Amino acid sequence: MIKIRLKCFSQVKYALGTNEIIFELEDETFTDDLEKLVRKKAEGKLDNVTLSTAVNKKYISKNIELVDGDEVAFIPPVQGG
Amino acid sequence: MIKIRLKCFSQVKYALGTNEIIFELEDETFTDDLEKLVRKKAEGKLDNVTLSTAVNKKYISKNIELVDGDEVAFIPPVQGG
Amino acid sequence: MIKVEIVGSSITPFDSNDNQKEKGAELIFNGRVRGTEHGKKIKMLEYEQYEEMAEKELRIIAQEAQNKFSIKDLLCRHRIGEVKVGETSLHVSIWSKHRKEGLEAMSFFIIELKKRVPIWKWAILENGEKIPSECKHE
Amino acid sequence: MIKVEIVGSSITPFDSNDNQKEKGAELIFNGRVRGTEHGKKIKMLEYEQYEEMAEKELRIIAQEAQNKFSIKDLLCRHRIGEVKVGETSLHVSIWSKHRKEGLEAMSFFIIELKKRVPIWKWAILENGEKIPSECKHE
Repeated sequence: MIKIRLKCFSQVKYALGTNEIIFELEDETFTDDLEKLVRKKAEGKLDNVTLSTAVNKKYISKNIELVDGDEVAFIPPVQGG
Repeated sequence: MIKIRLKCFSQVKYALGTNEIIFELEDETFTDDLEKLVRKKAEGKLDNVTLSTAVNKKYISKNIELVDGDEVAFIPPVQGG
Repeated sequence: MIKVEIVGSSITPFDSNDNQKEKGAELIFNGRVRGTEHGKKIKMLEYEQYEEMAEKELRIIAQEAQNKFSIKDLLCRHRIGEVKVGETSLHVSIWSKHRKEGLEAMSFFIIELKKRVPIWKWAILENGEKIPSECKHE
Repeated sequence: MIKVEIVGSSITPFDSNDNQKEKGAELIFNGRVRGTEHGKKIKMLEYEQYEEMAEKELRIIAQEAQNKFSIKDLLCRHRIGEVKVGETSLHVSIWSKHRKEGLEAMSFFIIELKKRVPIWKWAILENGEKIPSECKHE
């Protein structure tokens, strides 16, 4: 089992109603698996939202395997400026 | 006869050593004629200088006939900013 | 020099003085909160950030701008938290020898910031309700 | 609003306040005198203008920029006379709804200014000599 900290921002936060969720996941869980889980939890509220993935505060563009202690965020379109 | 006020700036002023010259010219003098006169007066010092023409403080792009009382400037490359 | 800061209160502009006498062009951008978001009247915006990551991304982009356009300095302050209508949320100051590279760097920096820096806007409506800015509220 | 001024002493920047709350982007350019002109060390520049025509041309260009890029305000102060190294000779402030049109208008305005506004630089060298800035001095 691995423990993953999910950080929630903007529409993800709004959809899930929380800043942060701790997941206990099976070994060999990949970022895409977690994204699917998160989208399911949002009950359709994220269906039209494009999400980028950050692992440990760095954008990643591939589907990678998560390791115990990782911090993950699915990043909705940013709006700085 | 027509009286023309020539205003001199930058390299034209430097070449002719003055701010202003009053010319008494024959009727039917055109801007190009006056430019030739000015370049001659400069004794070669304006040979490599491109000059635009302004009549009464407005750029003109054609060779026009001067009328009595006109103010003319041959404008070397500008350097504002 | 590169300096990026995420600040929680009113942005103080960077000092506008050329001490080195060789940076001929200074370009300053101030982005302010407008009175409407997507057609809705708002009282203020609340900017949310992904802490640490937002500043890190800003710094990466500033570095890219400096390498790409050979500007001398890029200074940036981005505000988070509540920002009232009319107040500055983004302040960028770019120093370069000539204006051209400064303008190009400014354009690049803001475009990339708006693509990549994990900062989001929440609209605080006139009735006090708070919603993610892009989110269509049922 | 358009405002252009040719000034004979230190340039005071325009006020940086959004009273209308709808002009989200402010872009400011400060052009300063660098310590060298065409490789020669200088003490200062002296800016010469064609009186009346310089201001008229500035206004024409500002108007063109406003029509072309739908910016809200363009404010410009250009200094003439002696300007010491490090001091501002050109100050432009552009207000627009979004940054994009502001950046394009700024670029256009300065390019056209440098092509058309009858203002010239004289270099005051360190020995006190005064020569037209582009002119190779024999």
